[in-house]
Amino acid sequence: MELRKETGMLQILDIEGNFRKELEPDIPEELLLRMYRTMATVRKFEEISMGLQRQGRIGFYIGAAGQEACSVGSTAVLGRDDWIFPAYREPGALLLRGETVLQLFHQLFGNSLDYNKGRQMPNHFNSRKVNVVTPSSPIATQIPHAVGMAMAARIMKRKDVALTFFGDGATSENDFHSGMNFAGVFKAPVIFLCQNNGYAISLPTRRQTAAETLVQKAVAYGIPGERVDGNDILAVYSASARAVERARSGGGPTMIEAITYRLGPHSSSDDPTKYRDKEEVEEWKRKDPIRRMALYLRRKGLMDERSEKKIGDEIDSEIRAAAKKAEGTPRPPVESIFENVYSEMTWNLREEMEETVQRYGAGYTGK
Amino acid sequence: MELRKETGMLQILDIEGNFRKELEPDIPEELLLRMYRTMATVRKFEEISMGLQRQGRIGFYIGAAGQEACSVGSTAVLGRDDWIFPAYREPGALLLRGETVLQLFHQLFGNSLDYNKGRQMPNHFNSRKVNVVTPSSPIATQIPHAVGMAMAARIMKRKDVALTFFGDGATSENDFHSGMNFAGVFKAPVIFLCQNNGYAISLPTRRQTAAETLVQKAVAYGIPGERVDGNDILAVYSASARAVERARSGGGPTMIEAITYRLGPHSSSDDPTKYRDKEEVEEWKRKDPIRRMALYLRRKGLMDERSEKKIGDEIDSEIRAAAKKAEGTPRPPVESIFENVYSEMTWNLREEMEETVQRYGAGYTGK
Amino acid sequence: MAVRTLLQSVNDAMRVEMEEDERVVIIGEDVGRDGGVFRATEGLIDKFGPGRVMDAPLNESGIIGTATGMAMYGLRPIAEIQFMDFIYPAFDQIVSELSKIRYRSGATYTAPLVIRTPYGGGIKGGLYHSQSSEAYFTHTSGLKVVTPSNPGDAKGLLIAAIRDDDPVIFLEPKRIYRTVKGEVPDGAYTVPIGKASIVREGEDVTLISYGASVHTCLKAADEAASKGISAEVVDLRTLSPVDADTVISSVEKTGRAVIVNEAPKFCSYAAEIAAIIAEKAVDSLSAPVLRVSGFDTPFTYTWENVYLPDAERIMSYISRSVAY
Amino acid sequence: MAVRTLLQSVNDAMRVEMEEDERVVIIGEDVGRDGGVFRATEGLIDKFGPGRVMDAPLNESGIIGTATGMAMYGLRPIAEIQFMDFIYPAFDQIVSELSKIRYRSGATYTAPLVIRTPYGGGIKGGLYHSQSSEAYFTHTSGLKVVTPSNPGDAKGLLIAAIRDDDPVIFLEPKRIYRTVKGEVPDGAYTVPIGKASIVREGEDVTLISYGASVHTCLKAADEAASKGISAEVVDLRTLSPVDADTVISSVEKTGRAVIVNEAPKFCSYAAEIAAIIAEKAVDSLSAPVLRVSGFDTPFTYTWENVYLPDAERIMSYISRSVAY
Ligand SMILES: Cc1ncc(C[n+]2csc(CCOP(=O)(O)OP(=O)(O)O)c2C)c(N)n1
Ligand SMILES: Cc1ncc(C[n+]2csc(CCOP(=O)(O)OP(=O)(O)O)c2C)c(N)n1
Ligand SMILES: [Mg+2]
Ligand SMILES: [Mg+2]
Repeated sequence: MELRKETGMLQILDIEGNFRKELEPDIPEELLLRMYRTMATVRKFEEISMGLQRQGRIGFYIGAAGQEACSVGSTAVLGRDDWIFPAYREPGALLLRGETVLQLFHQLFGNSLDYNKGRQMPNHFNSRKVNVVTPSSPIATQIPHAVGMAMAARIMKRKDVALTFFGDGATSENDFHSGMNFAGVFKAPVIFLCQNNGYAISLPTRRQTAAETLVQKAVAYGIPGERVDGNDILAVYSASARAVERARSGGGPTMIEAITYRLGPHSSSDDPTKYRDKEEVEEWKRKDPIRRMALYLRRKGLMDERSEKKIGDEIDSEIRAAAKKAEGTPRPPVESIFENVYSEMTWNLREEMEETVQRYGAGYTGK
Repeated sequence: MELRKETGMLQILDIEGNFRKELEPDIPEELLLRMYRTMATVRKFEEISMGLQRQGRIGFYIGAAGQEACSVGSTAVLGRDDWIFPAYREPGALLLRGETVLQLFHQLFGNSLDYNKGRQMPNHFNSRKVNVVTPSSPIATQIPHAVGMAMAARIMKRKDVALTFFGDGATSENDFHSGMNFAGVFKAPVIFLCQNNGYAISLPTRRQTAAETLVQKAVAYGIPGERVDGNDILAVYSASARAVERARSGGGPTMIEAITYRLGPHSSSDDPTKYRDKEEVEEWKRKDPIRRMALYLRRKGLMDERSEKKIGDEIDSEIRAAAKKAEGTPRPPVESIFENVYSEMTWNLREEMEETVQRYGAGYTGK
Repeated sequence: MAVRTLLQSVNDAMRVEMEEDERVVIIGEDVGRDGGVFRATEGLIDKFGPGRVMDAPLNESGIIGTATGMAMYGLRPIAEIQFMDFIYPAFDQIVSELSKIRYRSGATYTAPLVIRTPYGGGIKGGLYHSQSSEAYFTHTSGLKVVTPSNPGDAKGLLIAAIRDDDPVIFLEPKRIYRTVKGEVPDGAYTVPIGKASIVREGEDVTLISYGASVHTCLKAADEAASKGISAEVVDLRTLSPVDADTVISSVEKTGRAVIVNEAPKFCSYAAEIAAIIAEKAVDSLSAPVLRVSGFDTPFTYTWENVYLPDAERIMSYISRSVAY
Repeated sequence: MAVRTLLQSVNDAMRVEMEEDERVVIIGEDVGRDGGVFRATEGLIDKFGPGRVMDAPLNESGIIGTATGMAMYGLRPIAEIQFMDFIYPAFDQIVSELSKIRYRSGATYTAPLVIRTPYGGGIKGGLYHSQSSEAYFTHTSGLKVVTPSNPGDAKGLLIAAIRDDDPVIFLEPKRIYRTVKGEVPDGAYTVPIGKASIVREGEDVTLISYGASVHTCLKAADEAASKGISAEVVDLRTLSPVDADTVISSVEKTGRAVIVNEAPKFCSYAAEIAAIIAEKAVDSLSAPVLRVSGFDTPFTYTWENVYLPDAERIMSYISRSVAY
């Protein structure tokens, strides 16, 4: 293994939309357009959801604005049978794989059509339909799951690989350490995609760790790593493609550090002015991954002003219609509180359910 | 920070007793002799204790044979006010600092003079007298304690540093990860001394991690590291001296990987023939750190055959006398079970104590 | 004296103690410039600097482990865990280390650390921002566990915890952080650890509770009163060591016990209170010992109002008890 | 049929299930070539290879976390934690993840993982090789907790656990690993999870216990018999979900309950049993519900024989109960 001081980062597409032809990944046009549409959908979905949150119509929101290229660019290289273990800033991963905006709204509203049955806070998107595995709120816990699933695939002699997302803060958690180490030891076909957005809530990355880069943490586990401009979807795509190829061919895990930035607050409960200044945000707005992708598509002749506008309009109306529909969908019946704790309901849960039904009525879904 | 592939290791004293003059640390003669005597005491203490264990006179033993240079060589560079956070293979650290063999035996027998009051298994040596902090059985948990104590010393503007010992297996644990990271971030004056003895019970180090060396794990935390021959007391001493100097002068933490080997079983419960072969053990016997130290002292004219024999005899009779005395010391009274759970005994503990005293009698120490 | 919220009282307690005792330091995630996600440490970094108010990397066992080392050295650290739901990565450091250092070393080392953490439901926090897992800690010998229900107790108990020579888990009922206000004395004072308080006297039934649920019990007691039932309400304040005498005396007086808490019922802290009553006051009982708890499910988002015991549910248990 | 120790039964159960179902795999520290520190996995790596019997790095949360991922994929992993005292580094993975995956995903994902771990005192293991911390897990919704007291149950319950669609914590009473022997059927069979067993019938008092303590209860029941007291002994076998009916029926019959376990008394699993009795069988009680438990201290080395409930201590509680 070569240990190099890896402080540079791969950039293919710059902020003006120029790109390095010799490094340009070969992405089918249809996919490129879907990637763009997905990123734009994520951005709009957030804008509308944050509005719903401020109006008290949903309880909470945790956004991805500014980071869309990370989840979309890496998900794009996966096959349908591969697995994704998200944190909470990856609605793009679900959408690119064909999950609907409506389904995401069902989750935000925690209604009866939410896969989670209204049990989790907003932005904990899971979809068995598209192989996106159930996320939780504790940071980094999904990392060993991804490793274990990848190990299992190898044990069962299948070719699936796993991709897991986490933040800069997550690299400090115990589960990052165990997950990376097990992956190294068992050569698990897994891709660790760290979205280094510069902060863990208020803590800047330079106080999260004394390591100069996060990718150098891979050295501790004998795992190869790559550092990319996370706002450059071509760089994310090409690094991810290399990692997936390595994993699928038996070469084991890879860590990717994607340098990015969240343009909004940590969540709808956060006030970022307490810990970072305007100039920093403005600087990063100029690096916006969606704008860069749009410039790229224009240069490639795949989009023009009119089609860009058309896509925007379609997205907008799709999202507004979905929000309305989800909001109008009833809650899960009150009995659902007691289901899915176990494969079969235990006597004490049955007792509690009966008492609840007695009070609220069978099938109660709210006033 | 420089990331280098650090697969070599520092050796000053070779297995024939030759040493590299230019690297030879300047250790006072009196200290050198004490270091030798301590190492020899540890070895003999183990031989006798393992015998006691086989005769059922103590319950368990976990030895340090082959690794004596690690704890003795590093402890030797510390000042009296510095702190040591041991695992379980460092009786040498206590002895070099002036703790008595008798006190160690009190611990093995769990009698009334044991500092731990008979609450821990053998080899959990703690001594407030010589600033050796209370160890526990769970692996690696002492690492963040050492870091926290070092942080506290800085907060209180004192000059103490902390030295913590752990094994190769411990580097996989969560607490290694958090301890190293906090130390890096807070520039804590702490020395991480990893005794890589090639195994964690039965698991060889190469299956503990895919990292080629353990010291390269320091890269993940922005911490400098050094790799030394752990059976060469001069190498351990000189690397430790550099690390302590760095810590004391505000330069923050250092990790040292000391390559060593345990000549005996993992513990008195272990059968190492299940997982390693004779030749390997024989090879390491030739690298014995005590014999090397003896050769060095002879070359330096500090010891000859007669004085070596004399030291051995003194140690032997001291240990046998101490074992006898400790074995004859009564157990802690039965009330001690209920003490020290809290600073003051709570009502429920008092209730339990009273019932126990009623059954066994006040001050009961066994039949 | 000033009117303060529970949250402000917590902040004030730390400020007062940090002024009085330079050994008191704070460590936790976002406790510095950000002032904590609930703003419990607001302003403290400005006053005491980053040397005493330390923003930690995102690792709870690192926070507790290093704070334990500081406490062994002689500091009086206060560690903040951002939500109780996130305390589990530190569980080994708490259960194997912090709680056992005094015992295992024969008291040659001690670790007087306070762990503050917001707990409980009621803020639409769903599965992972609502838990009440006090039972894991009350079952752990060597820890004290404390939880206030009002601003005055919050300040006095937190100061007592900081001064205590044992490790204390200080649970803050976040649902009432800002909604419960009260006159709180300025400066330092303590409320003793290990003493319950009878917050409402009554004759017919004893409601035993702690934290935010105390207020729900008071509401239920009002309702009971309107039905001619006189309910006594015990606020335990300290969960371990529990003030069993106050519980027993009250139950001996009323003959009826209803225990109220938010945690899942099975093996929760309420079970211990029931067991103590079944052991020490069984002859006084005129009715079964009842528990009104969270359900034996993880916490839920959409239905949190049904999950949490409310006055109506408590009232139905009071009725069952009294009618028995 | 063959006479087997409890330990051999555990080994046999895994062997049988691994032969029948290729999805069954093992992961843990030293489970491979070494055969486990207690030899529970002896011989399995030779038969099934290192692909199915995996030696893990020294990290319990990694073991549970990766095994959870394997279970979600469709395997039936068995994770070994070397001693229950070392399960706490994995606590977050167990409590936040494993136990909640089915619930939080609306059952779109499930994690049928078995965690095997030796627990309890009696081997001179001192503070950190003797603990009985089942209460932390029985309080956790979504987990099943099982513990056998004899070789026949050990095999049948372990096979049932492996086949169960929920995560199961399988606690092995290491004190009786080799001392309790019995006829054990060859091949696969199950003992149902959730059913207690009455291991001795009696009329005057019910002893409720599990694991190694069942044998101490049987000894105490012998002693009681010699004094003319007829004690019924209930072996719970499954701690969660508990077979409350069997407990209640027995206590309704005898009117007296003594609960026996090794864990520290305060908030232990015994409290839940007492609470269930106080709630559902209070009218049948002729005496207080008593608990004979470990002390509210950490485990101790020198005095472990005093710490552990023995037949004499249990007998004194039986006498208290009967004399009441
Ligand atoms: C175990 C745990 N501790 C604390 C939190 C509270 N928390 C939520 S998000 C967050 C910061 C995460 O930072 P990072 O990993 O960089 O991800 P980002 O939010 O920047 O995408 C924290 C501390 C949590 N969810 N889980
Ligand atoms: C948390 C935890 N898990 C498992 C164990 C059991 N155990 C005791 S020593 C040991 C191996 C330790 O290996 P290493 O760190 O290399 O130290 P060594 O024994 O080789 O000195 C294990 C697994 C433990 N004590 N603590
Ligand atoms: Mg971040
Ligand atoms: Mg080792």
